[in-house]
Amino acid sequence: MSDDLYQEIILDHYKNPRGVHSLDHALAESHQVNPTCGDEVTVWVGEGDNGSLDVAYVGQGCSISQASASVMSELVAGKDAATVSKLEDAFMELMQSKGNLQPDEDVLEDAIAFAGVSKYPARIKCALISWMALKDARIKAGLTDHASDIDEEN
Amino acid sequence: MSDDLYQEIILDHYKNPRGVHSLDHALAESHQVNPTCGDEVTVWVGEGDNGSLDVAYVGQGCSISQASASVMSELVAGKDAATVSKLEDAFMELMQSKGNLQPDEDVLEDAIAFAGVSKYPARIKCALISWMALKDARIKAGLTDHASDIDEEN
Amino acid sequence: MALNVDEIRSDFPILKRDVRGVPLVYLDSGATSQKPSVVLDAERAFYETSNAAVHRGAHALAEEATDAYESAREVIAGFVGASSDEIVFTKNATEAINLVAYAFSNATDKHRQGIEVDPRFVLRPGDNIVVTEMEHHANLIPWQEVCAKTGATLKWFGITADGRLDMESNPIDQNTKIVSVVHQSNILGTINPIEDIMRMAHSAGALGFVDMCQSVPHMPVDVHATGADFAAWSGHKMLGPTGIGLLWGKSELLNAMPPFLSGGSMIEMVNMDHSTYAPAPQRFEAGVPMVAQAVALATAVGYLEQIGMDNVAEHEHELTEYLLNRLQELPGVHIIGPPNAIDRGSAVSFVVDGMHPHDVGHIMDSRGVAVRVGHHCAWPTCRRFDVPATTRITPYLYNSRADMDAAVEAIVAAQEFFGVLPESEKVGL
Amino acid sequence: MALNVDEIRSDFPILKRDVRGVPLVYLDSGATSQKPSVVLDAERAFYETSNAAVHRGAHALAEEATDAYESAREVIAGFVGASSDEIVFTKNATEAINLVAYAFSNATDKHRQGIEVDPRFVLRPGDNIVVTEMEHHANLIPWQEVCAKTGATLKWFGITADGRLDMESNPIDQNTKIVSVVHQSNILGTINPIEDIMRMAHSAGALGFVDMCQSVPHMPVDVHATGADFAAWSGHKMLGPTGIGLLWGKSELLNAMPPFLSGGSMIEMVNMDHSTYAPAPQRFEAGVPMVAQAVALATAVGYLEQIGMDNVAEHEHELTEYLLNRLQELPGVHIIGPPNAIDRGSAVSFVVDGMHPHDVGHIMDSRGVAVRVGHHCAWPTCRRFDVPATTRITPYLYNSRADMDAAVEAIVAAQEFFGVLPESEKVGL
Ligand SMILES: Cc1ncc(COP(=O)(O)O)c(C=O)c1O
Ligand SMILES: Cc1ncc(COP(=O)(O)O)c(C=O)c1O
Repeated sequence: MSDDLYQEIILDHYKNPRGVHSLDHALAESHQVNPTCGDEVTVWVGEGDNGSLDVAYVGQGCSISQASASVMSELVAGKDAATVSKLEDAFMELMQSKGNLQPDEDVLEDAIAFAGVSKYPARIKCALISWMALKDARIKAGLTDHASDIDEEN
Repeated sequence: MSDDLYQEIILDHYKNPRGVHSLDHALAESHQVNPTCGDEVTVWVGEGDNGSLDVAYVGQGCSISQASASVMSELVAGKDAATVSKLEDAFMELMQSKGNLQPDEDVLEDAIAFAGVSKYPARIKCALISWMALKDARIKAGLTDHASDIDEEN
Repeated sequence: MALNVDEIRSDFPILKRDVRGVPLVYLDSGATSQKPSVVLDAERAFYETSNAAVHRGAHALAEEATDAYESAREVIAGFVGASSDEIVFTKNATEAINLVAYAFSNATDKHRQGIEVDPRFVLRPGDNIVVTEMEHHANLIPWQEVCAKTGATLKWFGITADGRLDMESNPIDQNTKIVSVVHQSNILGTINPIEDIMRMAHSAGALGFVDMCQSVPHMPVDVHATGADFAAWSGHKMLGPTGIGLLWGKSELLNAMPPFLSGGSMIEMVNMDHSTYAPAPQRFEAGVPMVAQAVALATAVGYLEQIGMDNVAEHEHELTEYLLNRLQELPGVHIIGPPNAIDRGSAVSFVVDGMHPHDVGHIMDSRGVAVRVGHHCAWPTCRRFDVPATTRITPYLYNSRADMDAAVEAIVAAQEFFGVLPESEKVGL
Repeated sequence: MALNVDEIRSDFPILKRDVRGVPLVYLDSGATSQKPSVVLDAERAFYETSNAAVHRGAHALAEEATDAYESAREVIAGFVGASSDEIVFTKNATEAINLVAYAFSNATDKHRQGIEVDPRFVLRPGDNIVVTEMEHHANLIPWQEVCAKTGATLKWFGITADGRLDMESNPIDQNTKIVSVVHQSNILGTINPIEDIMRMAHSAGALGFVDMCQSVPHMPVDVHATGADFAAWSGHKMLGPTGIGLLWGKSELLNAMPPFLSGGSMIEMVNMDHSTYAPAPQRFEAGVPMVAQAVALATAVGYLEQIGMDNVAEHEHELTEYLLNRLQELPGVHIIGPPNAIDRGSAVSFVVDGMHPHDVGHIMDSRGVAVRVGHHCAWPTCRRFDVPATTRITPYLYNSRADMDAAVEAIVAAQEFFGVLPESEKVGL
């Protein structure tokens, strides 16, 4: 039952979320809302060591939205803007795949658990909301990568 | 073809309309428009001899509307308010009959030619417009009959 | 009289289908109802025999279409005790509410430009509009917008802990111009004392509006008896097609209002620089209307009348009582709204400890049970109860006790799956 | 490619019926078109398999319904070269035009209350709005109303004696805020040089709106290529159901406009005293929309695309040319509108000496020929040509030359019946 949606990884991140806090040295934040269900997430980004990103979030909402925020924060923390931008694209592509994509575990790690979400149009936004907040905050903070981000900013 | 609608009497009144003029001693006038087709009629009423009504009209529109105005003006001229009020009711009843009423020629005279109009919902308004103007002008002029008009004025 | 649910169900083709590999248990009629075959037949028959533009043509089809459309108006008016010139067809209830809200902002604008309008619709800073904290967004945002445009103030009745209107919080005063209240809350299920509220509105010299979206489909309603001046509801929630809603208004008021949508069929005389308007209801029906939808809705009304609205209400009352009892037996499940079936309709919202309403709904759906999750377009009501959202069950005449049982079992299954069922309850359900 | 009219006709059940005891010849498609069976099938199938409230539910049916609704938007957008976020579903074209007209009055109101709005929509006395003398009331009265509410002035292009826009009378100036013009006149048949007019609007810094009610159903249209900022048309005139219309608008502009109808589904965040709005097109689709109608309209679009809009236009052009020639051979018959088929659609209005248009239409109807009589919601255009009304023939893809002949014969019969046929012509037709 709903096994394709609620992977163990998702339930685990939902019950034991990582990265939930705010960021003292944040350069920008982004607050996103899913108006159909009221899910909310705020993501902060700052600069870490060697051009890497620091990421934190708080949120409330369904297991998918909260687990996704947790997985996202774990996955992108410490990576540079170019890598994060590629991860964002890879996750977006997975969400739009309608269940027809075999995600690359080497790239997306725990985030591959969300593959099943792409079969449920009403839940895709839940999984994406933290990623949208991340991208928005990153762009506001100027933590962008010319090659991968420039197109989408216009 | 369309014999039930276009009676000889109607075509005759359409081509040779009676009562088309304005009234010097009018007490009131009423201008009515049929917004769906643009037919217009203005009816004037005044007081004639012995409490009778003087009626005149000008108008433009289809054969039904113009013939009806002509028949109306001929029928009511010289009659008193009580009689006119009854004629108005009788004509209205005929128009609402959907073709199921045998009109009384002794009462309605030439106006019985409009019996067929009641089968064509879109044309009923054409036949009624001058009668509505008559009633409206009559009420404005105070040429009413207590017993037959009072209910409808409230 | 008890409804024969099996027989009723057989009239609704969609109820025979499977979803996610299991039979559908449709419990989202508060969002929109399903349609019996007779309604679909009527809509199709209209297109296949009499389709034409209404009120505009003189040919045979146009006459038939006009007759079908106006007869539908009569049937629908009769259903709520109104006369047909009090009924305006709109695309949904939302448009109907906006229509009256815009009467205020349009009259205010015209008044400001020196055009004569009925003073009851003119708003000035200091004036207020009263709603409640349990309004659907459709009966909240249009009034917020009117206030934003005119400088009037929005005020509202609060809600008690058990989901009733807090009559102590009554904000109606001499500056109130209109009071607009939901008849039955779509999220809490509460049936409000609208007769009292309409009386209070009128005593203060204000007009009264009732959002009947969740009452007209579910119980006998006589609009005049409520004491309201206006009411709105939608066709799609009462077995009718999508794309049609209703405004009822007292004739005298409708005719005192400036037009809303303007264009063809709502006019009397048109010049390039000035036009005059037809009387209501035509004044408010600009353009080619939803003719086939009106015809189909009249058939839906006939279907409901044949079953009897008293019987529909009684049936739903029984289901609601049964469902409330079963839910209250479930550990970790909390009803948001009145906990008993007194002055209460069949919309039942709840939350489950340790689970988000979205997840509850999703797992119910995986068992074929279609319920709605979210704020149900009543976000301020969710805030009032400090929940992000609820899961909502809304049965209708085609639902049975077995459907209520299926819902309850699905909730327990969701709790089990998420591991939030209190230890003591894991066995024996 | 010539259309196979016989085959097409067999798709339209209503065209098989008799009226007044004779076979129907339907020539009133300018008012509303008839519907092929595939469209009716699609509407019914939606209700029987996937009906649910869209954008609001997470259960299987709600997902299917949302998918059907949004896919329909994509198909319809594609039909006119637009992208789906530029397409707003309304109940008819009239609502679509009002939606944009209200953007002006609402923005003006909010601006007056100190709320930030896009200055392109704020009107001040001295500003003007430009239309033409050949507008349908739907594209005239909403702008009259905006002027009445804001103090702006309405100006218009006149019409030449042969039914063309009088470009000399161009009233566009630096104070013009929007120019709204009909693409093809529904009464005269004239196709206007909208690309030129949109350019003139933009040079003056004004926005441009095109009423495409009579163009999109009849010819290939690429909305972007017209240079317009907005366009409106209706579904019921292009083989679709009643109760659905379309607004196309450039995304940037739609998102700069304040909302029109407000309520559920058009919001982002809602509090009792303040709400924020979703981006377009959702911002303009408050309440449960016409889902089944959108699905059916997408099927109608598919049907038209399969036949090919080029072919539809060519077919209508041929019929129009033939009809204009035949009518011009009739003594006592005068065409109101361009007398030849150049830059002209298939709407053909005429008057008959000695007869009122209403009587002409009535006698045509008694022979089964359904045409429209009246001012066709273009009363000022009638005044311009000093006629109280016209009789109008509007063929579509399912009409043949035989239908044109039937119309012509019916006109002659009407003349004979009223005894207005000039002596010399009484024999031999
Ligand atoms: C040119 C034109 N504009 C606007 C309209 C109004 O369309 P609707 O009645 O579908 O709103 C029509 C059709 O009646 C039309 O022909
Ligand atoms: C109480 C209430 N008011 C208003 C509405 C809006 O109705 P519609 O979406 O048909 O416009 C609804 C339904 O969604 C409702 O339940």
